[in-house]
Amino acid sequence: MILKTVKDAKEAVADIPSGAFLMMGGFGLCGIPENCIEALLEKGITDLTIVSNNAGVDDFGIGLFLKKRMVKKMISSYVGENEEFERQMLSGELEVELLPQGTLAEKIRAGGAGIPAFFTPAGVGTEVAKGKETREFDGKPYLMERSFISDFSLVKAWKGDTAGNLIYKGTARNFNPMMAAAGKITIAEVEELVPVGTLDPNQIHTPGIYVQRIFQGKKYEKRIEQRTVSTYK
Amino acid sequence: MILKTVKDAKEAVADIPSGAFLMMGGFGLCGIPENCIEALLEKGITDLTIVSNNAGVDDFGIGLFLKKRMVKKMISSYVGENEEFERQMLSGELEVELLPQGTLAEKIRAGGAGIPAFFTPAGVGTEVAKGKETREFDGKPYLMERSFISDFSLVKAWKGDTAGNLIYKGTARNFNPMMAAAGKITIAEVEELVPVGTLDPNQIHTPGIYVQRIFQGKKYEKRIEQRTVSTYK
Amino acid sequence: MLTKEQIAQRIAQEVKHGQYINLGIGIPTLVANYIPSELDVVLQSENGLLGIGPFPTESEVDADVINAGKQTITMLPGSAIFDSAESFAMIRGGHVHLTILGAMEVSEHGDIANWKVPGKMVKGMGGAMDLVASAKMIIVAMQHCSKDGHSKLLPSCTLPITGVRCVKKIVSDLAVLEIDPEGGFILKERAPGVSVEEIKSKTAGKLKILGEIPEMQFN
Amino acid sequence: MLTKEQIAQRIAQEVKHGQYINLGIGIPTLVANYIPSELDVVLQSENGLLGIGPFPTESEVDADVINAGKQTITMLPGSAIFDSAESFAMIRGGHVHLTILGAMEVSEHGDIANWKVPGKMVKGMGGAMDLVASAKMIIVAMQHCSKDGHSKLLPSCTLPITGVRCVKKIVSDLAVLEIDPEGGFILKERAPGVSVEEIKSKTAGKLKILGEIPEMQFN
Repeated sequence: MILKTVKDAKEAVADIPSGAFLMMGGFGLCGIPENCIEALLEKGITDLTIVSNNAGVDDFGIGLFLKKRMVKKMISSYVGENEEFERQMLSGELEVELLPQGTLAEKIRAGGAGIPAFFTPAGVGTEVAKGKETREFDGKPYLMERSFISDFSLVKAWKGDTAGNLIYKGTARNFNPMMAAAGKITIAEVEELVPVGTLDPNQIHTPGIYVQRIFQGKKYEKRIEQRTVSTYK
Repeated sequence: MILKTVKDAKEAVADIPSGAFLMMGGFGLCGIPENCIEALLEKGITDLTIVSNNAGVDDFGIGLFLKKRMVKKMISSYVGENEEFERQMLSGELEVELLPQGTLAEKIRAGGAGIPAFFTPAGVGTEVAKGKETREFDGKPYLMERSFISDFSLVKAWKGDTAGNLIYKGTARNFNPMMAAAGKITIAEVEELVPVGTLDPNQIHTPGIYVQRIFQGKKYEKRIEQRTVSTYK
Repeated sequence: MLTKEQIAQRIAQEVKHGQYINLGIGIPTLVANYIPSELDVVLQSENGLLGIGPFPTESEVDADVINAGKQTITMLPGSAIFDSAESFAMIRGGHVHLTILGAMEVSEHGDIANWKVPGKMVKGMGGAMDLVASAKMIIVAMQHCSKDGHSKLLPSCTLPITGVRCVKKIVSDLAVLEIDPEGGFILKERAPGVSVEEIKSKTAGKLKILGEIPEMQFN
Repeated sequence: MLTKEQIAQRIAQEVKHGQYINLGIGIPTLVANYIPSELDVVLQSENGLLGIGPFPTESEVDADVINAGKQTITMLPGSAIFDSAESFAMIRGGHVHLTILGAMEVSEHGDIANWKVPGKMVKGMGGAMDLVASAKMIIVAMQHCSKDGHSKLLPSCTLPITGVRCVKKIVSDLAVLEIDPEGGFILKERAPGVSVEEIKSKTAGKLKILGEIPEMQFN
């Protein structure tokens, strides 16, 4: 097997330059690469373009990048849990491209899969269709969407082995697998890094071929946005 | 959960009519729906169009359909392990559409995913490109390929639960997951049918939403095409 | 006039045995509470889960198990987890039978607007555009009128739309209506105590009234 | 002239540390036997496996674990299994670095024909068209001439092609050649005991001979 281990987040992100095109896994704050985010904050690079379904909250996740003005452009499906985001967007400091969530997911999947473009019904007749080709198949209109490939994809998994094979847990999987496949360089941080041969080949979510660097995160806060509990059962 | 259990293969395929458009999982003889094949042979329907990566061998798998002249058209990437196939093809009794294996896999995946068409570099400049639109993206030519949706998809898994969730084993996975998603009606046969709640939600390969009928196969021969062993290790 | 809970309750009557359902944020989420327990249905969460269970107890809370509204939830026996591309493959491919979502406006042709108000902060469409473009059955839960009394059932949407000719049915605080494929809101039921006249006066789009309009029934 | 084993052995010298590799059926499969053990590489099987291990012992044989040639194989520690769509996503997306496959003809522009002979039974292209359309590095293992002595390295292919301008390097029983992006076979090495003259006479396409041509080295 080809070993992908790096020491820590700092080493993993060392060569990410200002102006890079990044993908960052997660849905809300669930399944985000917390350790890579921290390491990038310390590096303090700027002018990033970031593909991420959401933009974090004011004091966690990508929200921290916004505070430090590290982001030039966000490509997301849903933002607004974040006042600094709103301020920068309304003032024009931050460029924002909003895409339907399924279109976003599929553009990333297509990028990793060597498919330059595909057709989807989502967004036909809406603002999202502006500047895009519309075409009918079997009498129904579809938009042509181009795929995304990142310079660096930062993903977070539950377990990973030193060959880069990843297993996610629960709904923390979300955008991580497609982003792992769509990165020219993919950096995976995991809660538990295990030796090759520990994970069942039949149960790998992201095959190691997609991962160039892997490390075990120092700690995971796993902040919850909407802690909702039922008191009875 | 929505329960999908049917009694056996006979009940599962009871309403498949002559002329149906079928997808059948498997790579060679690995991971094929043996029990559904047997039940369809007994029904003796004809004029089937079958999407399957291969066409079985003379006396097993889809080869048995060919012997009984049940097939009008095969859509495959690699056929030729099968003399009766060759005879029917050369005599014009059997229509054959050959597609690059990755294109075949992606046409099925796209069908299940509601994507009517996509672009691939495979086959550009070859016979496969005939009648298909060629288009450049970033200076490289691609073919536009349309997706496939079947009337019935017949897939084979290792374990399944009564809600239709499936887990495959080893390389018997192959085309089965995409075909499961691309069937208007998907019939899954499994080696072991377990109650809902037995399988780990994190480790499901095919979510039950794609499966309309499931049963435990009576027996599996699992014939091997190229038994290759090493005598030393 | 119906409360939000009653709108959810009325919509729950539309749910059929064996359906896979996606519930939007807000009133649609409440529908889950009113689905009769004898119906087997599965709720899909577009962040990657089939089989949404009840909210967790304090000790069950798992930051890695949330719904599309970012709320902590539980899974059920028979649940399945998948990634976002697979989740929207499911939605786009028509495997999710029923989508219930909120709206700011619906046109008499079934266009829906629910993601953007010009001049206000745009939060994004999330999965709504994918859902309305593909689900076989789309039911909208909404208030018939805005807070300042303007009808939200219009000849055509004034806000940027989320999807074209996709809404099949509306349950508002005043009425149940179906979209006529040829255009128009077909009045099917009145909320208890609400007159046809009131609904007429509060529907800006073309309202079609065919015969006697019954009152909604709640069990 | 090289034996099939020697062709495989020479190709194995092209393999680099850290590569993911797809080996076609025939001579390419033999390459695996000659990859130096100090190089970490991973073999991909397009039916859905990364990490092809050796053939199984009798007791290890598992009908559910085969390679793309339908042979029973084993998996290695660190292997991963996936479906056919994912397998070709990997290939099409350029994640597989090196493809080694056989050919019936190669043109001086790097076109390859290896799937169909008119008038003969067509078995299908399998994964070859996807592989040649996407791999970054494509090396062909082939006989320089057909059994009846015709060159298989041509100005342009006469057989239906599998891919256009994709082959980068050829290892035949006579020589190692690279495709010049501007057209032509650049002769890089001679098989032991084979003269440049012989290679010249057996290459129908444009042969480019730059300087002294060394003999292949085998360790």
